[in-house]
Amino acid sequence: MSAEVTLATKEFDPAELLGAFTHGLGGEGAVVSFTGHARGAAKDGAAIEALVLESYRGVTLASMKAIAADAMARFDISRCRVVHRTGRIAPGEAIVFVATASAHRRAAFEAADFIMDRLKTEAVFWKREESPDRKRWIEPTSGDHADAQRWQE
Amino acid sequence: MSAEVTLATKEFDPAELLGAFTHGLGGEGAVVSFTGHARGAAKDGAAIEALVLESYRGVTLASMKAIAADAMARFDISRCRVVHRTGRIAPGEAIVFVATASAHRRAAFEAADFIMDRLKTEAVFWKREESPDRKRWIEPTSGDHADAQRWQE
Amino acid sequence: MEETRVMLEIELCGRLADVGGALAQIAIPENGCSVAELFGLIAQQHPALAHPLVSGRVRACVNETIVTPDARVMAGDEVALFPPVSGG
Amino acid sequence: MEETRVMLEIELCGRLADVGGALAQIAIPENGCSVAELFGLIAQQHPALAHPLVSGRVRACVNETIVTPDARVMAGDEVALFPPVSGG
Repeated sequence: MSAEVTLATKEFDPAELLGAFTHGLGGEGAVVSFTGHARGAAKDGAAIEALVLESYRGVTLASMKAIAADAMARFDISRCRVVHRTGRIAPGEAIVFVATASAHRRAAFEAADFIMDRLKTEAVFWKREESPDRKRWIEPTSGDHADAQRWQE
Repeated sequence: MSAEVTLATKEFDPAELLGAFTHGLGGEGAVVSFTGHARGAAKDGAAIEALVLESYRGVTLASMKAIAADAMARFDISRCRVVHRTGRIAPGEAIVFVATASAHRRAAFEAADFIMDRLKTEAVFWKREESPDRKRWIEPTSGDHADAQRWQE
Repeated sequence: MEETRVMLEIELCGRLADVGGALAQIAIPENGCSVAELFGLIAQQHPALAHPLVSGRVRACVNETIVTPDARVMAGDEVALFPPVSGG
Repeated sequence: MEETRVMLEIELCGRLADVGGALAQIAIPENGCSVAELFGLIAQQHPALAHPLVSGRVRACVNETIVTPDARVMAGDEVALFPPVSGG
């Protein structure tokens, strides 16, 4: 039973993280991963030069760890891995990586899904899309809140 | 829009597959992967020497392709990758790998989940656990059927 | 007068091979028969396979297509019997 | 007689920094005040921040803990204002 959580200040490779996670398995049959990548275009189609994520001291990492611990307590998973970038992220680069392992595929899927919903709405980050002519702060959408709400039942 | 489906006769590396899938992205923000690994112990705790998967000529690959095509039609995903082993699989080795990419994380999660549920109940494989003193055929569980049933609505 | 029969080779997949071997030779009418009739002939000629065949869970695959019980099979067709499948 | 005031430095996170700069200096009572009172003082002393603060969506973080409006802050505390967060 282990959760490993990292706040990454540099680009990371999701494939490498999945490889390390898989290497550390102890016989679990099911592994789910999610990777979120920075987009090159805003919702209105405008080009994005970079996604900038701000974090706050120890509070950001603590918020990520709390979400991972909740997932471990709530779902029948034996391990999870959470990596989240902070700083300036170029289009295509990974922003977030989540992996979960379980004897049961449903638990692995649900836990990864849950962790992402919670990260979107509760992890202590502030993000903005930057293009040469504008900066736009991004807050969770109503869809993000609805997704997170699914786990309240 | 593309689905790539492979019936693998040798061990494959899920991390490498995720790397290749990620490399081929065209700006999608969300990537979900699922890997199923062969277990070293049966449900009753008995050691398993190997999981043996039988397939049948072109029908097995066709069944995998049909499932991937259904997922592409049903969910808002832009690509998916499905790799499934056939033959003799040692404990820990990957049996199946599924990856999906979408602009929306919910679609990526649901499509991967759907593909796995369908593979479990509809892909043309027959599998048995082998240990030194017994062979045991594995059929979908009632849980597997219930999981697949979720998508009928 | 008895109808002329021809031999059809049937591949038995998965657990069916444990019961009947990997291949079964079945005598069928020269002009072919339906899959439902074939199942009856298999049960007669290979009684060990009767039980799985009456379960309703075995499907026939003819020339690489899974078919319904009313599909026809002829000598020369590539026929296989599929017990319940399970991937992943 | 006016109560003695001390300066508290407040970090403004996310979009709040666009409005009020990365750091705001706020005069607070020498014996401290509640977070709710602090919000009122910020709105007085930095009117540009009044609007986001009355939205009810800004939280205070004191010494690396997100706190409720009744928590107390003193000079020397490490205080930050968090607008709605969004990871992933």
